[in-house]
Amino acid sequence: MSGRSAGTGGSPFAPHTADETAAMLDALGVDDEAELFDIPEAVAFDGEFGIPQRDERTVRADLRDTFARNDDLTEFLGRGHYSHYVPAVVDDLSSRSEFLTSYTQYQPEITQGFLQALFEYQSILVELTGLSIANCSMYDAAAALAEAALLSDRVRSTSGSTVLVPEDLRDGKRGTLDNYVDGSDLTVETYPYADNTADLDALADAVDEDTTFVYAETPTVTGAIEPDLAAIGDLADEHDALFCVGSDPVALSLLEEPASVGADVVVGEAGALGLPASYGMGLGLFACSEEFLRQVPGRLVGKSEDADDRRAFTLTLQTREQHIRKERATSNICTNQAWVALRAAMHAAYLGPDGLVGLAEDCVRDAASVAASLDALDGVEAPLDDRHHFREFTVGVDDAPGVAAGLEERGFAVHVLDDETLQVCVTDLNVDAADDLVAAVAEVTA
Amino acid sequence: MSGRSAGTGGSPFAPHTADETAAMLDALGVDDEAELFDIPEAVAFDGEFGIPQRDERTVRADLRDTFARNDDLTEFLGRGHYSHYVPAVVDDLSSRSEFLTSYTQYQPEITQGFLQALFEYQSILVELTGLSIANCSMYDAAAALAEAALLSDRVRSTSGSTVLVPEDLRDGKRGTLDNYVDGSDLTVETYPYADNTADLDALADAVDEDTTFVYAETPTVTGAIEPDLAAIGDLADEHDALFCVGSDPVALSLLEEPASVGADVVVGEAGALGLPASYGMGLGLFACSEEFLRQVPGRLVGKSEDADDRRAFTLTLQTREQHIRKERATSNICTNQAWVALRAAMHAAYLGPDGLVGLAEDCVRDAASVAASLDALDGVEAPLDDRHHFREFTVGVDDAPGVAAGLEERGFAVHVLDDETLQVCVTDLNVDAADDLVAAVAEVTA
Amino acid sequence: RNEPLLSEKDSTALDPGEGSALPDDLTRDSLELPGLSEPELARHYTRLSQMNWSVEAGPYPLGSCTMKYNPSFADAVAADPNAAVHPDRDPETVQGNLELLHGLQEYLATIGGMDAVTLQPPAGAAGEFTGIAVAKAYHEHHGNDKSEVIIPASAHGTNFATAAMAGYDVVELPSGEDGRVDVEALEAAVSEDTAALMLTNPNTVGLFERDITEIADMVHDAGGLLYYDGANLNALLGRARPGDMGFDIMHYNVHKTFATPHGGGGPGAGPVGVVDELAPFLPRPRVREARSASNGDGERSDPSERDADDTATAADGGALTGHDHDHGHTDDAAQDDEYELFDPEHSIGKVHGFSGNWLVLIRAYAYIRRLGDEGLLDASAKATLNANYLASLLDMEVPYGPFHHEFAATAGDRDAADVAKGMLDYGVHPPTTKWPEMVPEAMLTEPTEVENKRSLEDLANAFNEAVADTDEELHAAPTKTTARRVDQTSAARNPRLSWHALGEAQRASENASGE
Amino acid sequence: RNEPLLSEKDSTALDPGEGSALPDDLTRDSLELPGLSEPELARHYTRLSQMNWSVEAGPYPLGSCTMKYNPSFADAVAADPNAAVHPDRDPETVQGNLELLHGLQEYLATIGGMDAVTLQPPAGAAGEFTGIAVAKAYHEHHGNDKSEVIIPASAHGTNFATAAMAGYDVVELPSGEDGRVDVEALEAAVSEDTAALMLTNPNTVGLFERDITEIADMVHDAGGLLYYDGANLNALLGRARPGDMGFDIMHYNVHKTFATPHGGGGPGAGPVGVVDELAPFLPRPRVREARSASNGDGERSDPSERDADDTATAADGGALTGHDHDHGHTDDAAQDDEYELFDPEHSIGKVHGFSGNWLVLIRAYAYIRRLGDEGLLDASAKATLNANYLASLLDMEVPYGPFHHEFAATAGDRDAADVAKGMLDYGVHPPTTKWPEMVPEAMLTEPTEVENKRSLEDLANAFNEAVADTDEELHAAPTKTTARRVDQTSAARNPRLSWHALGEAQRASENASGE
Repeated sequence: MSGRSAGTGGSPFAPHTADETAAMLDALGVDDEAELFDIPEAVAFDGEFGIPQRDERTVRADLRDTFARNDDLTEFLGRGHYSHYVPAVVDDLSSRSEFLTSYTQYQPEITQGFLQALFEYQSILVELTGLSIANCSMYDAAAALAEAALLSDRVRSTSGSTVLVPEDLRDGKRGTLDNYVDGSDLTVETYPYADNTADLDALADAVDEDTTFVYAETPTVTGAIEPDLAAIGDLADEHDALFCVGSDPVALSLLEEPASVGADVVVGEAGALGLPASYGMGLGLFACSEEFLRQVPGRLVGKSEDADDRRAFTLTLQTREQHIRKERATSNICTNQAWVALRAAMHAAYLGPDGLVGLAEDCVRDAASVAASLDALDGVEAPLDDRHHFREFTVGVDDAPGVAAGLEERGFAVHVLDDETLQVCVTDLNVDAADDLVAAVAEVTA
Repeated sequence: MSGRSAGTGGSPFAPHTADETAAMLDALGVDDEAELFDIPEAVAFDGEFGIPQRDERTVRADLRDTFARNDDLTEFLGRGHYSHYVPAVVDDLSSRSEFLTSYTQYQPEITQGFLQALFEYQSILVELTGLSIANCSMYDAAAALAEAALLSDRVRSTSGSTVLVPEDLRDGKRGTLDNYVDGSDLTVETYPYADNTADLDALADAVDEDTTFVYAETPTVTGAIEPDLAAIGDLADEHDALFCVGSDPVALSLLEEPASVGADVVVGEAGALGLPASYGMGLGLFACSEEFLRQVPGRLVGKSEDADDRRAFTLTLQTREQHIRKERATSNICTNQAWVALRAAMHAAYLGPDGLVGLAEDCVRDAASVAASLDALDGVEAPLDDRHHFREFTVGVDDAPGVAAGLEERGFAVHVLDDETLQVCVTDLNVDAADDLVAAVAEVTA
Repeated sequence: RNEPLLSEKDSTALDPGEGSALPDDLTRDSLELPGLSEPELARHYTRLSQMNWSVEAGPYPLGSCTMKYNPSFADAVAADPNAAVHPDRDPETVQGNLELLHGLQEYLATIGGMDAVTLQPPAGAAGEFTGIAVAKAYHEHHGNDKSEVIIPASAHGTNFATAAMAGYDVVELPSGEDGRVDVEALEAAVSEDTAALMLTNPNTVGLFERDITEIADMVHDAGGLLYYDGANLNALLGRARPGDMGFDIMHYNVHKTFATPHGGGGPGAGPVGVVDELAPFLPRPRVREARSASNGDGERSDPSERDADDTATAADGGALTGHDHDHGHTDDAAQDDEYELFDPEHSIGKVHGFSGNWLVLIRAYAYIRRLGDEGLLDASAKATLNANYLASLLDMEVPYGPFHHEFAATAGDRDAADVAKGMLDYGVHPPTTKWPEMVPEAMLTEPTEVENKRSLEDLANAFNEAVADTDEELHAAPTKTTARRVDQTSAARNPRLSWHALGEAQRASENASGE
Repeated sequence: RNEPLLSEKDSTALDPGEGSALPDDLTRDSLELPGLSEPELARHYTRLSQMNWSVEAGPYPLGSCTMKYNPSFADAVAADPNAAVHPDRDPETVQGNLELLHGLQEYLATIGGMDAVTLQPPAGAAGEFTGIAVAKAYHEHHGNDKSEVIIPASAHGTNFATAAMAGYDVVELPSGEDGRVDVEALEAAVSEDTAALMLTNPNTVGLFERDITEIADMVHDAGGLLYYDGANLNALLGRARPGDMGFDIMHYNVHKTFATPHGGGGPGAGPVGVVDELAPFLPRPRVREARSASNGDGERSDPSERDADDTATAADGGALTGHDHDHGHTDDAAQDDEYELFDPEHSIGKVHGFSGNWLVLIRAYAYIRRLGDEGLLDASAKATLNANYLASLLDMEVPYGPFHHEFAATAGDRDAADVAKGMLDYGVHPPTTKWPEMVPEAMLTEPTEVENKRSLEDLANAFNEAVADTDEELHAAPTKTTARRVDQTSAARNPRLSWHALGEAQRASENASGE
């Protein structure tokens, strides 16, 4: 097909007509584009990838078929990746090409919109955490935790090098943390859980002068709300270790403000807002107290003024970043999750404080109610601890893999933790099916 | 829920906080909004509609369930409502709120974007029809035909009042035409088809001094390409009747230009571009020759200049329209199908002339090829005429309703015209399933 | 900077007949059109969009146009691929569509106080035409010889054009001094020739027609019908119903009342509701619960079967009085209710080639389900509150009241159209100007319920600043818009309606200067 | 007009603990946040969007950033509700996801000439980190004592930061006079301590490293690995593959090469490809065809089972030479192929909490399928043609060549950053400025393949006009943008990083002046 329009052959996204290409080649004095390449013959590729060109209709149809291979299960899954209903307006607004197809805001004069949106995102996290600084995002909760540990390495006031994390830390977080600290002097150690939250006595034994960083989550990976976060903070503080709290913005809207229990850093999964189930894609929340300002990893948007003395926003403190400071940067991060942060801020603003707290309250009440219904079944115990829960909780059964398989047949997905333990996560998106889940569990365990 | 955010109670789209409402009521000196209403008690409504408020998640889930009640059939349906693949970029761009949520362009200074897009739409239709004027849209092909007939009433040079249309005109068009002309002096009469196109001899007999308007379609409702459109034009011309051709922009890109065969008006379904299957929603194409400029129904966008002498567009010749001319207007139309016209123009520009002609050519070749495959089956004849076809054609079988029912069971939808006739429409969207259709027909008719 | 025309970005000419499977005499010889690559297309329309006002840009207080916010979720619902079906599908295979259409018929009937609704008219004006055609068919069916439709002078232009299109003579009714229907003038106008009176209520300056019962009796007594123009229904949601006021026919403007997007001029939808007596005349087909479902006999009714519901009460052609049509409305269709299409007995036939603007109807249905009783009632509350609050902030006279969702301020000794241009520079869309004519230099203003207090204050500021500008300033306005004042006279005097009409030389030079 | 902050539009304070099901000591006492209605939200973000440049606004020629057009259909594909699944789903129930991931692993391996690919790294820099961590694990596994990573001075900052983060000392390599790697300097830098050399090719001024084979040998001979930074892969698509040049590890920037949207700073994806010898060290899990499918025995392999494909060739820790990894690539998965997750034998573990940025990976896969061989080859052709054509139009010196998809012009005696600000007033986005430092006042320019001839000419005009402006004019620029020159110094000196930091008084006054 000639002309600029989408046809076959060549890139459909290169707009050149044959005439234009010819004129450009002519201006450059070459016969074809290949002449412009300076690739030694020895390393030139003369094979083929064997990938046929397809029109967009075919690609869409093919991928629709591909995704249709996924079984249609109602998911009661959480453990760090949460789905709340995301209003359609968030999809619409965030999909505007001005947001979706823009680059990092290196020219603030023509990117005020995104800069302001990120400034607002930071502000929402400042309010939720009680800390005075939040960056514009890390990749996910795992990266945020790992970067927080590295921060403690840069700012530590102790001579120690131990990072203390819960033994029940989700594997993806622990694995990422291990990799991130591998190049530093830090070593990762764990403290035990009791009743699905920190074993305070054991933690007290574990924290010592070698400890530079103590990490606690609330809710924990099994949804238990840490009953005495302040006590953990105190332990860290007594040993001059940084206290880092892991949470998410929905939980933070209801649970005690981390700053008020002594948190120096808050990390977590901010994709609980704005992001639907997306196979683990996340949004790393990272907030810390002002004293670490020049050691923060990632991007920061600050308020400034333009030449007309009007309010304007800009990326700031870039001397922390790799493109300026290279090997002395506070992180190697460049592209982060800006667009997901935009969506999270939109979702938060849509809900407002009432909506956020209401959603959080539902996470408490619905989890309790579904746990009670399961607990009422013969041979089922839920939850398996004495904690308050947020969204999710553990469930004891005789044959957890067998029950999960039975549930799968009936259209439900739950977590299997071990041979006798399941985990169930309840949100606004699956709560309407909770009765059906309970009935299915009853059937499978009968 | 308090605040502005979306909660329950009240309109979720009225942003007032309770405080703001109170302040506004206070400023007006009333206690509540009800006091502002001046509705006599006798006609006040104090009942309830009984419609519960639902959150958007629930509405979406409910309607997903509702639409899931539709059977998933591969449609080989046409007869005036055609589906071609609409590229995703058309959805994205046309959904931009600046287009979708704007009003008619009564303030051209802040609506240049839509005005230019409509000017471009008009221009594309001018090129496709060969006529010099195209309006910004009518509701659909039926309304466009009916308005064309009324145009003939306003501009006719004969003393007659007969509108001549094919006997095989699709019911929706004929019914709409009948209603539109009911308030005029016009009467609708038909001329017969032979071999699924105009019976020229019979038409010659039918056209007389009473004829003010002759309408011919190509392709016809059964997909046959009218073999001698010029002869019909000549017949109309000989009796000073307006010659109106019905078609669509895909067909027009390949078939002879209506202007070149004497068409005074072209109408049709422009939603063949830009609009997916939408249960009959359409886009009325309306083009005519310059002499009828001041009698055109609907909106026209013209080029002008602004105060800085720069090119600018504006709605023009509004004195034809109802909001100025009231009962002497050229039509009562106000809101038309502007956004659909925008989409059609986008689709046309995406395809370009090559793409359009290629698509049209496929409509000819695919129809012929599928017809041949069907014709090769025992007890099946296709097409039932000697014409060239565009997209669709008739199919003769022993028991058409029975065959259609058998196809429905196998996941296909076709038209049933009468006890022995089916109609099948092939486009880029279903052509990949055509072999399966043929196999299913073979099975059902075996 | 102007955005070049598509034709200035690319123009490719070819011979479509070349290599065609069709014989030469069936194909055209040439086609010259632009074809853009996707990146170019994206930029073209993104830039055009940036030169366009919208509800999401700011206030859009066009009186009588009800430019509400269009919720995103309704767009998402309408995009459901399962809803994208062909109109000729066997009704048994599109029960989802029929369930929705039936539900919307019921909602609209209940909200309007009507007995039966058609969803086929593709816009408000098409709804008017349908309604008047139904009235005409009714009169003809009953042998009533009617030739006139009475319309208040302040009515929408579509009313006049519709009546004329249906073949009626228009009798224009002057407004009373209070801005409402002058009952004495109406008495003089009503006669045996009166087929219908077309009214909107609240009227186009926002006033409720207090004498509506008397008006209805007067028209009915003369054997005429009362037609309600739904343009201002947003003001009455949940508070009064046209059916209860004596109206026999009404259309609904779904974009005005049920927040479907206006799309820069459509697609709209103009469903029409009627009282029982008129139901047999509605366009075909309509949707009803399948007789098999209610009869339990497992047999579907033949579509041509007489529909008792819709015809039983159409007993005679006499005066229509004493409507009582409070529905026992059931909100939720049972999942297994079945629906069928049927043709009303004396149907006027078709007013659209198929079933109207489906994608618009979906959104209206979704909106009504979202709001429910509470939301609908609050919409009229806040629409009226907003109009009154805004008016209270204006340094302009509002001659008529008490008004509801809209009001007509007068620009006094200023030209209303000029004031509107001045307002453009304050970052708002101006109101409807110079209409209705009963208010000199009218600025007909309808903020709708979607503006908040601050936004109304900003809007009031724009009014007050603009109306205080000098004539010179107003003539020079706008200066901050994409285009400055556009010359409408030259556009009409020398119509250039396609890029073909611009001429090569002109195109080239303008393109150069435009960049 | 500034758009007010969310917090200036609404601020609602409440006590979340009130009425909570949780005991008081677990809940916070106060929360103060904005809550906007949907219409307000829509306007807020619509207006913010209007203050933002994007690929659909115009040229975005940021050198080394490859801001291509992002096709709409890929967004539509990623929005498929069936793809919206939780990462902890039983792999047998998400075969669609696994099929896509497997297919993308294969595509990327083929395009890069690599043997195995992980899709887990959530951005390019994370890919670098993953790649260097894999190299480190490889060296440690083989008892190689390595402490240094060599990086050209002109490399991306992420290379340096990544090497440091992995615990390596950075050895910076000065550029040769011709702008390429100075082979003698490299020879001096390479030692037994060399863990890896990180290179991009074409380099950051668009030059192909002609001595790449010699360079690779040199590093391999010292027992080091060759790391390829995929930032400039768009220039080589279909023409040369890092694997064929001797690279052992590479990352792919999917937004740069495969047109996934950058989103104003992410989400990205940084898949990493490696040669066979390094495959056992890749992050866990990866995707492979299920052993049951290939073995035909109906049994799924245990994920912990040794993966012969990925470990068999990792025979020793010696020099890596003579790669030969042209795949017999099969493009289409059979519909019933089954896939499973597995953990590479010596996996470094995790670099993301789950499986990376899924919604981004979908788009990359869709893009590659759309373009195919032909499209990919044409992308590099037109990207290089565009860069060369644009450079030919500039009144500026381009010190190094022949360049491919990007070039570094010098602003000469002008400040490159000021010239960039001047360009803003011509309605284009400026190039990357003042980098790489080997070019004085560098303007690193990469138009990509999506600009057409006219757009390049407009862009050249903006360059030429801006560079010809006086210093005074440039200092005053920009004047036509949403914000004029933004004071970066004051932002950094007095950091105000949230609305809490603005102070009530300041907020109020600025809001007032902002409107």
